[in-house]
Amino acid sequence: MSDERAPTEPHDSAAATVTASPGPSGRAVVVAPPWRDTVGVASAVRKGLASLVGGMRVTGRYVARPSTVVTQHYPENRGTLRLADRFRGTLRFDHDADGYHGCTVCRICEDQCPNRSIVITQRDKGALTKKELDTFVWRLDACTFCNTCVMVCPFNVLHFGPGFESAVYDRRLLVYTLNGYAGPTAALLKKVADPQARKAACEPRDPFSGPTVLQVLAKERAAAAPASVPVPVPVPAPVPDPVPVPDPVPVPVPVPAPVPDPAPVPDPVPVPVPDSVPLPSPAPEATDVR
Amino acid sequence: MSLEPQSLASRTAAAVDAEPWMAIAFLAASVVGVAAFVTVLGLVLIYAERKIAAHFQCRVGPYRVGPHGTLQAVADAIKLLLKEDVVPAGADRLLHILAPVLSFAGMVLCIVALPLGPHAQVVDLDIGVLYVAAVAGLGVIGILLGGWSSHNKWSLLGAMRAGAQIISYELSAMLALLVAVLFSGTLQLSGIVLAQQEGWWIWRAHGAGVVAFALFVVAGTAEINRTPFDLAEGESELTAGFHTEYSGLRFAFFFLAEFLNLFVVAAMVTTLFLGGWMPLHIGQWAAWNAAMDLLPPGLWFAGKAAAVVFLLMWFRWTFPRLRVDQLMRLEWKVLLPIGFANLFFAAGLVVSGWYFFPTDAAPTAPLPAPAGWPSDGAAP
Amino acid sequence: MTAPAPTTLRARLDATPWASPLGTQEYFVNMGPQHPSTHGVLRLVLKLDGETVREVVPVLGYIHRGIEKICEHSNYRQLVHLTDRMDYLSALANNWAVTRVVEKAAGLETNGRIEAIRTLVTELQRIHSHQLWWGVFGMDLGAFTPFFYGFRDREILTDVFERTIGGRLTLNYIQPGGVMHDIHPEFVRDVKAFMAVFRPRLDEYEALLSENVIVQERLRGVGVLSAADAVALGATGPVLRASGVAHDLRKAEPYGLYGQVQFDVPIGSRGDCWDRYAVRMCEMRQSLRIVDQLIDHIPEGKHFLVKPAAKIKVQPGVWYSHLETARGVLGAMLVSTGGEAPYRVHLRTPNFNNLWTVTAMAPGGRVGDLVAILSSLDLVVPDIDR
Amino acid sequence: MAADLLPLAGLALSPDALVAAVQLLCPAAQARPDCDRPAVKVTVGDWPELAGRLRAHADLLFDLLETHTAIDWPESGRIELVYLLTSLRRGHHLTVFVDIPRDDPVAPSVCAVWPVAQWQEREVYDLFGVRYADHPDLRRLFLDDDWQGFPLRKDYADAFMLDRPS
Repeated sequence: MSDERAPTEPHDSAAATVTASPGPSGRAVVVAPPWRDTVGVASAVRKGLASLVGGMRVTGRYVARPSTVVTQHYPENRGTLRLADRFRGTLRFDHDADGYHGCTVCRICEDQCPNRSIVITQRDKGALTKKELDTFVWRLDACTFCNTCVMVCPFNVLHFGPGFESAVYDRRLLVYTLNGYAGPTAALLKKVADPQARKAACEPRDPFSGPTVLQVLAKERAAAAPASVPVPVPVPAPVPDPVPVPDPVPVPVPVPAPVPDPAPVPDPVPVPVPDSVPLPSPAPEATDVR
Repeated sequence: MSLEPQSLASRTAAAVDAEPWMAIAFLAASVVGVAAFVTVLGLVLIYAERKIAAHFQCRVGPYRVGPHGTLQAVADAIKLLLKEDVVPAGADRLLHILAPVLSFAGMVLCIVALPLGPHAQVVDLDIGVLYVAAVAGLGVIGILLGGWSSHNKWSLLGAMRAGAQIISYELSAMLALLVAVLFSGTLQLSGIVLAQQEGWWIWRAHGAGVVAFALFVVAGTAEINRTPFDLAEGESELTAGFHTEYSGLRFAFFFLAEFLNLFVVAAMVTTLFLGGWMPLHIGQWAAWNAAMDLLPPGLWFAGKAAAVVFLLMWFRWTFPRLRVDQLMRLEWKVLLPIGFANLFFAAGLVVSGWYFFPTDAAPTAPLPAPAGWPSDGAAP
Repeated sequence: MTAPAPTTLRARLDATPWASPLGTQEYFVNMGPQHPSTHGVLRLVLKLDGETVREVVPVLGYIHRGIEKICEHSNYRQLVHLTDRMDYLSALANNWAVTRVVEKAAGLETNGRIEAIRTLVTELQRIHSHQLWWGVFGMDLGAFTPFFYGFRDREILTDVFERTIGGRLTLNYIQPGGVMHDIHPEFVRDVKAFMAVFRPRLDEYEALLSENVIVQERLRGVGVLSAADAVALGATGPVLRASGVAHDLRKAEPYGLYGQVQFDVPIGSRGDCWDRYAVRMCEMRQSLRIVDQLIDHIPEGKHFLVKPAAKIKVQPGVWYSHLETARGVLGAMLVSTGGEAPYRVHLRTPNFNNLWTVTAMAPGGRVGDLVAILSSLDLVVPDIDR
Repeated sequence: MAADLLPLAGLALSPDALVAAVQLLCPAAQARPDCDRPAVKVTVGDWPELAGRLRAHADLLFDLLETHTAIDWPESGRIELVYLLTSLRRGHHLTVFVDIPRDDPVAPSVCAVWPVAQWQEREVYDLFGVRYADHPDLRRLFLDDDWQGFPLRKDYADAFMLDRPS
């Protein structure tokens, strides 16, 4: 390793001749070990074979000891899977124990998001404030998990959670509304003494209730389902096959009023989504959250 | 227990003489038997390779299909059967289809001549060694044709590499093989096994056997295109070499042929140098030999072949591959001279009888002339 | 001054002279964009004479995303996460390079703790990157097993990153004004555990690959790059050092805490593939040495000195800052006309410049040599294309 | 030559001295104080000769063309070429700016001085449309040969380019 050997001349002969002071680190340059030079055929063969055996000893040691196997049996090991607490899996929009959030619609996260994965809509003239959160839409399909939104949020509303199994069969299902209700922040709501007034100030939101085509579709499906009449979906793109009425799954899951709801975070993943939602072919604006 | 070998062919010969239709029955039985043997062996070898490779690399390998993934190879086979079979545009269709068949046929033809046990040999040819060496060469034609007909430059490069490599290393393999033939005094594979009744050639011959064994292992590895001699398919260089353009069933044929060739090489090494199905006999130590005979010969053969297969896998999962010119240099400048020197040394040993436990019987006794041939000195 | 009419790839290939000494026919082969040893979507058009490489024409752009253009539409904080996607094996060094130039331009301060954390994680990622290179190098030479060993040991470090940073590959950790998270409470323990595991593993690496006679035969004298050529072709990092030029920005212009730690700069003596291999193997040990010196002496302090939501503004001007990633000199040039977004960002990436040495090294060698040369350059294609 | 680290200590010129040295070689060179590192602006006519002398002069020894790029200034109708030079042996840096007109961007190639410029200039051609005289192989580098327009120009637009989503 410490083979003292002068390096080749620097790249041309005009090199200066002043030597550097060694500096605080003593010898600053170490020459990488040259290849093993062997003299003579016998020595070359002997050393060559020894090197081959040396390599086989390394691999042989592992094959002889099954305990060295590092394979993890995912997904069977889901129960024991330990993810780092800072792991950036899915974005979470925090709700407190009463189910209230702290978002004041300052829009810093939306502004700082490098590729606009966050889209916030606000309700002007809410019950208690001039402006309050309507939907907080997070586009997992566009997110680069850079954590900037979490970093810049002045109210610590956003966090990354460990859920990483976000695969779905339709990328439009990767657009989530993260807030559990549209309405004012926890601080404002707690000033209201009357539970009924609090309830009135809030309107439930669910993961797929954002301003996406899914919302439109879900509502229309829900409307169409009792009548069991296929309603043409107002999408200009040609519909390849008549839309059969599927299980009305993207129907907004009825979220109870936030006040008594102990489930704080509407985790987007567990919402049952069918494997293939036979949505009509997407219109150009279908994937556009704007 | 009688160890006198008797091939299936010779045992049925009598029956065929009596009842001509027995010939057809024998043929059918052989075909079915060999096909079943080849398929099962292929699956076992593929599973073993994947599992052993995995454990060399701190993995578990196939684990999902069947307990510990035992049915993975079957699943893969079904997958390959169901896959679309693509013949690239511009390819020579006939040759493209023929190539994997040739490769596979060469391997099967080898297997029928191998003595897997005293009574487990389909055909026991007088010139078995020569025959195996010859039909093993058929595989290279398949590889060359496959690479040539694919209309792909990477395939062609791989095929050309394979052609040069296999033909070169055939020489060393032959020289190593001749050592065993010299000691045994016969080209008959069953005869070579019988000649090792006093001990295996690898340790009976003052190092000549060890050198020949090593030579044959190296040359055999090269002939079946396994790392460190996998230049023909060298993934990082030629994407997949000669079988780049193969898919589905035809790829499966190449794949199966590759793994069964592994078995053929292991079986030949076993037969020639490790005593074949012969238990570990040492000279005339009757008690020892009797103890060794307790294990059935088939098990001895399987164990030895498995050990050689494991060795070859160990090579594969440890070593990087050589460069194409280094490969040629290794053969022509290193292995070939060593092979020749070893052959002459072995010849000297045989002539002077200086190996351990020489017997009068095997090496020097002239073979009985085949029936119908004129005996010495007598004019026909 | 007359400017030539720009040509096309087709014209370039047609213009190449055909001259085989044996009178045999030379031919073109496309190596890539999908090829196992171009590690991504690099395309090399090879002119081959049998197995011998006569000419290499790299064709780029298969993963060109216009990062520099995107930067013009981003604010200074948003620049950083784009750099994760260039040389994704040195994401932290990339973050740091851009962060440094932004900090310089905006006049942001850091403290000892921030610098220590940055130095530590970047040095760990140098090991992380070299581990992957080592495994891939073995695989390119035809040995599969090193690939798994490299990844197995890399996984330990990836977990260390995951705990502190939250990401595993694209990290976006080093930010203007600090680092995104303070180190995890278990960071020091984890790193020490890693080093205890990895030191013997490094010896195992040597036994498995470095000492192997086949590896040495494959690498010695292959792809020789003279020091003069290396500099002329813009090579930096281990490629340059293997040619005998002891240039390492960690020493030449110490940044972070590199001025306060002891380490050696390994250089090669011949400039062949073996030297490039050996230099990286030595660098891993030197990086361990650096980590060893720093891990117990992380100063106390805050890990982030600006308000996270504060807008970063830069006065008009031009700034440039560079540092040493695992592959060479990464420079970031920032042109500002004032305001919150850069007017122009240019990223001088090591792989883009290192790539061209292959056009000088490969001709005359075999296809197998070309694979060894490519692997010894340790290219990351998104860093070439940006 | 001792096995010591480049750059050799004490050989680097101070920024002021460096700019002064360049101005000795090329009197028309103007210092650029808005750069954080020593920088000069030269005319396109002076540049090829100056490049050779920067590379060869024993006190300067700019052996590495660290990078070359351009800046588009549509308001003033010019493209500013940027050459970032490094001397590995002396350990100093110099940034050279060269203005060329935006409507007919032709510049001399410095491939002969720093071979790596061949590809860096191709990149600038690809993204800014600067044509280099005497370049041996002027082609697009990243984009297709038949691509229309030069994306890093400020006024570039095409049907595929999305504005920053808003």
